[in-house]
Amino acid sequence: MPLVSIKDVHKSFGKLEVLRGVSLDVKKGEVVCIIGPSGSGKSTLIRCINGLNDIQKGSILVEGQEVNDPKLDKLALRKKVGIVFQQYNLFPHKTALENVMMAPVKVLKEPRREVEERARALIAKVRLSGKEDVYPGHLSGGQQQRVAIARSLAMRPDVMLFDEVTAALDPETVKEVLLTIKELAAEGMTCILVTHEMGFAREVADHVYFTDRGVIVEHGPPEELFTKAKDERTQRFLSQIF
Amino acid sequence: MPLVSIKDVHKSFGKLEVLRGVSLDVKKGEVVCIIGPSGSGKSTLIRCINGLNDIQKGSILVEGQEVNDPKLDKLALRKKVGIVFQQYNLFPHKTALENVMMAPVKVLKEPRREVEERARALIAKVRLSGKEDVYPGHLSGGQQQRVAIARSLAMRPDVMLFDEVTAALDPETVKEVLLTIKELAAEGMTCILVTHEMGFAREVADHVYFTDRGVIVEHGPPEELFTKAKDERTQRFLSQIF
Amino acid sequence: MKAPVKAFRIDVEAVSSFLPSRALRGWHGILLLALLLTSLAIATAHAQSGGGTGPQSPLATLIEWIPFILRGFLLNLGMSFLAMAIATVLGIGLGLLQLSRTRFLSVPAWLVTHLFRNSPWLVILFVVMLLVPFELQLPGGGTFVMSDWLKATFAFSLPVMANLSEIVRGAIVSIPKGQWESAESLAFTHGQTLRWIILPQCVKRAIPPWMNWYALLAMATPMASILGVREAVGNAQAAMEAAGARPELLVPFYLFLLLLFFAYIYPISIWTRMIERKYAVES
Amino acid sequence: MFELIAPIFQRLADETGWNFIIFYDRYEYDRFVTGISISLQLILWSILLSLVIGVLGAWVQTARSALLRGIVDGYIQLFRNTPPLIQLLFFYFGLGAFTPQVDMGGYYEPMISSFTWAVLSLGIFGGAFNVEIFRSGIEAVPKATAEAAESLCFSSWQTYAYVTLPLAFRISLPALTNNLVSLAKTTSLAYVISVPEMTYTLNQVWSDNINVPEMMVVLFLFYVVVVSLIAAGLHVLEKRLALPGYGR
Amino acid sequence: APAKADGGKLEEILDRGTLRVGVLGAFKPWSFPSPDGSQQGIEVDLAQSVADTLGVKLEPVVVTSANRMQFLQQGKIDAIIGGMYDTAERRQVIGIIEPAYWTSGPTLMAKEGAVASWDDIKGKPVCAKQGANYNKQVQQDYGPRLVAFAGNTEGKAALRAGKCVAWLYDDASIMADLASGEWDGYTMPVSVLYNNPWASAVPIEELDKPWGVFMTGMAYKWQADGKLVELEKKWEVKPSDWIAEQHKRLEWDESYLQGQ
Ligand SMILES: Nc1ncnc2c1ncn2[C@@H]1O[C@H](COP(=O)(O)OP(=O)(O)OP(=O)(O)O)[C@@H](O)[C@H]1O
Ligand SMILES: Nc1ncnc2c1ncn2[C@@H]1O[C@H](COP(=O)(O)OP(=O)(O)OP(=O)(O)O)[C@@H](O)[C@H]1O
Ligand SMILES: [Mg+2]
Ligand SMILES: [Mg+2]
Repeated sequence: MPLVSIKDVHKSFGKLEVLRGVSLDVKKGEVVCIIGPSGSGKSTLIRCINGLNDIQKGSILVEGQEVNDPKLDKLALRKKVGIVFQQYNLFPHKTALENVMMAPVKVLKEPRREVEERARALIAKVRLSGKEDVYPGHLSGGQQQRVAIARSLAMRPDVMLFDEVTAALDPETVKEVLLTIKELAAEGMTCILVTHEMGFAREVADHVYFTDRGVIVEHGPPEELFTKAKDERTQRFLSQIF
Repeated sequence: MPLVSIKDVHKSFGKLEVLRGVSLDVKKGEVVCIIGPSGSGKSTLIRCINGLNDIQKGSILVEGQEVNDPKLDKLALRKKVGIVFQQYNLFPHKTALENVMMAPVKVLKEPRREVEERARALIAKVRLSGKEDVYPGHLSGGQQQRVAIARSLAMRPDVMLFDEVTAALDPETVKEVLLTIKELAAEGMTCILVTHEMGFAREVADHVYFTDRGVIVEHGPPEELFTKAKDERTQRFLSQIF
Repeated sequence: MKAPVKAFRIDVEAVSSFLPSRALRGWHGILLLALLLTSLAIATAHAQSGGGTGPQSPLATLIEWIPFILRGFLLNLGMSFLAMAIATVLGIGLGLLQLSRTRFLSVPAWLVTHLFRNSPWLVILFVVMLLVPFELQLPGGGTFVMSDWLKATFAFSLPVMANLSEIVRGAIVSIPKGQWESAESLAFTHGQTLRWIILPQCVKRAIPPWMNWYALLAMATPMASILGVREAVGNAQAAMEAAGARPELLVPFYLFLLLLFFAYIYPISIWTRMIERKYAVES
Repeated sequence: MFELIAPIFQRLADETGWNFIIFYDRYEYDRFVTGISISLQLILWSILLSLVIGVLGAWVQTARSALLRGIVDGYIQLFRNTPPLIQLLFFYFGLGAFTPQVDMGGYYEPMISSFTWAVLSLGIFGGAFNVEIFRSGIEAVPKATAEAAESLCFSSWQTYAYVTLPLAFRISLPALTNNLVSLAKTTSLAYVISVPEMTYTLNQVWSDNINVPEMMVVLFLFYVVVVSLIAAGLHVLEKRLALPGYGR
Repeated sequence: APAKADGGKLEEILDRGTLRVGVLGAFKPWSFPSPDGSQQGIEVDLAQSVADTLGVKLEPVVVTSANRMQFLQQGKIDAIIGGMYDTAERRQVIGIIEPAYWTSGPTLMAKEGAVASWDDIKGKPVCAKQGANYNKQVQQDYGPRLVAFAGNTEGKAALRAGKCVAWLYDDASIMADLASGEWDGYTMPVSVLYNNPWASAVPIEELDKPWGVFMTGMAYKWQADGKLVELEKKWEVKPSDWIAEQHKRLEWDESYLQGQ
């Protein structure tokens, strides 16, 4: 059974149809990249997976549970699915460590001591040891983004969603963040990534999906898609990128 | 007698010496361009000529009158010397026509009817007929700059100062403004221009001055200066520009 | 002229390096004005005592009654503290209700906020003083006696509550939407997000206007004297009556009251401005 | 008008006990109308005075003389940081005793009536806020715009009057709206020096006729309407004066 | 708390050991503050005499004309001795004690020669006290421009400053002012209108119970044994004919004892 299973999802904002029948499966431990032109609905799709947006038609199953079931316990879903946005949105009134600890302590009511230990380990893992007590305002964009990743991981999700997490960063710090994600993927975390970094997608992805105007135009393993794209739109998009 | 005669002018802002002995003469009907690297004191020099900045040493004569004489009637001086800035600084709460009419009506107390006639003629001259009742906020940069020129001309100055009037404009609109100035020069208006548009300087100037670090390094007719600069600094500056 | 970019940078630095000297100037101001006022009070008192036929100079009368007036001022302070506490609690609640997604709650909250924001304090004071009963029947069976000063306190808290409600609403709305979203994606409930993420961030923004409203509130408390509450102004007037209602008492007594309030409010204003600047520089 | 509404309110009073006496008793009606008119005049003149003070004060604050600026600063701090109620009492009773009066045989027709004192006191109080509002408006006007006027031979006063102030005024309008609305509300304090404005008048009515709740409703309505009108008027002005092409 | 059904107010006061009497705050010389903040004056002395008679402590509670009746109804105070007119409406809500202890009515205080009769104030500014129950009557009968202030102090200050031609207020208070020596050059040029007694009061349900009867006795004694005459002297109030007359009328003629 795939960990995430998306079937014929339709989603509109008012009259604007943003997703027009998207289907996609992600197995445990797999890393999936979604690429496509701006406005093609990538962010919307990813936000639907953890229930930030609701859908009009189709189904999204996470570990076999329907996300859009009104009876679903959203809390349980969000514990399973972590998400990191382009805008890192750290809580500016809390230190890096507190940002990471907050959800497990306040939401899951886990014991403080235990959470702190885990949080420190996570901060070390994103290579930010020493920055525990620094406020987000004093961290660089890349550092903030890595804290945001650690913050999501602290909930011990089964799958991580990344929405153009490096788009707002300067080239310098992009690398650090990508490295962190790469290690995560290597450790076996299931990841769904929206990204414009084609080189990175090629390197880490098990499977790449190309979306345009609300549908998945083409998908396949990275070498195949990047070098032997069949669809003309995919080819045009890729040629512009490189 | 030269219309504007500058002799050994020194000017400091606090400890910063910006002009360190500048001398320069402008005859009636002459068009003079001042070029030089950023921070070399071009704007400061031009502002000294119409008394917006005072000087510490030297003399500036306009039609034989010492600008820095404390007894001098600044109003009389400024009637003779018009200035147009890089930031066009139109009055945003007045229409184009009102901008042009304001100073003659309010300051010179000239009859409204007469001023309006002249103002309309000036607006036509800067090729903005039809825009009389438009507010600056609805004009393009180049159009605004031309209104600013008309506004200065409405005071019937003997000499016009232009301080990088095209620097804030997009290439599109630069041309229109330069054209206006060219026509003005052709009609015999005495002009002192600070500009980075070397082609333009070459075309309209009777004489070009190159300033660097508060002194005039070199000057002469444009063909001479632009093609056969003697000073090494001038050469370097010109080579960078083209 | 300075280049615009440079000018901007210089300004920001100037503000931050300016703070201590600004504060100093503030204290100078207090000293100067306090001196000015006392000397004025003394001068008028003296000038008039020369020709007066009264048994006691106005100044001596004032000094005799100062403890009485100060005791009244304690009530002003007490009322202002209590009213601010009430206003803060109610104001936060009302501000949150204004943002409630159910119109049943948000519309009345909006109405209450705007009614009390747009009515004069004095009118609100009259309404509460004359229409609220002297005794409140508590649900437990007991009664709670609303003395005049308590009612006045409650009356003063209402306009402040309404304004704080707007401040709270504004502060919450100004928090970027991303904060809500990331909290939501971390499984925070709406209430938890408000409590742990949003409100703490609002506090900083809301502190300067909150202090500002406290100052306005403290300056409104003398209105209670109109309805017989014996605070500083009421006591000063009673003292003048007791001292024979001599007209030469008016200037020194009222000057003293002005000075009294100034000495209390001005430092608060200065402090507020300092905090405001500090936050402006930080963000 | 009175003839028209009197029977309705008379019936209302007879049948429900809702005693809006100001609408059916001639004497009270006249009091009420006078109250409205005095209140509106008080608001109007206080606002005008506060605006004049604001403009002049802000201009002085751009002056070179440190003494002048210090005086204006002292004025602002003094009036912003003391209760307007005490200011009113001080002006009326304190200073009122020293101002010239015309002997009318036994009493003096004061040159400055309690109404005038209220206007003066409230105008000066509101002016202290306006100075600061206009000053920050002036600071927000680009220096270069004023400089352009200077280079067109405007004197410093002309620059202030024709360029800086009109622009500063527009920038200040939102803050000004707040302050003027709050000043209009503060005029109810003139009650304490017996200016027969709305609060005072209705207070007399309800003590004479024991109809507190009804008069309170009228009082509330009056201020809500006045305040909304002022705010709406200023919003229209704001729209009308909005600099074309410079979106906020 | 409401009085206990059995013993009534009097017992309650004795149990409590303190007597709470409502007095006005700034009404010289009847009740006004001393610099230490405590109340003093004629009415405070009267209240003290009640407390002394009961052997309890006096606790004067400052009330205003607007709230004194509610205070009494709610039991916040046991009695009012606070410059309160005896009127028919008031008798419906509180227990007015007979006999009254003072009498007064509205009159004018003005500069000598400024006003000769009530008709002279027509159209002229007259200072008054906000909430005085005769304001409207005077206004309608004599047509002055009333300028009403929240406090006596301000009203009288306005008169002094020449802001009005006269001060409309209770004659008892005006006489006290004139007697104080602070108002040289001022007089009380007109007669008193609508003369009215000032009465003390107890809760209406107590009027015929021990507490009301006791207060009636006190009120009788103040007149009969000369307490009020004595207080007039102590507080330098111009002796009132009414009090002298009442004293003469109620003083028990003990001459019959002499023959025994
Ligand atoms: N909350 C919303 N309300 C209305 N329209 C929305 C909303 N969110 C997104 N859209 C619209 O839906 C479309 C798809 O948006 P989406 O953000 O999913 O695109 P994207 O593929 O992530 O693009 P990008 O690469 O620019 O982030 C866009 O046209 C966008 O304007
Ligand atoms: N008002 C001022 N106060 C202090 N320093 C100033 C002021 N105006 C100009 N300067 C300084 O004087 C120097 C010369 O400035 P000026 O504006 O005359 O140069 P410029 O030749 O016009 O340069 P650009 O081509 O960049 O306009 C610069 O270093 C500038 O920072
Ligand atoms: Mg996106
Ligand atoms: Mg320049």
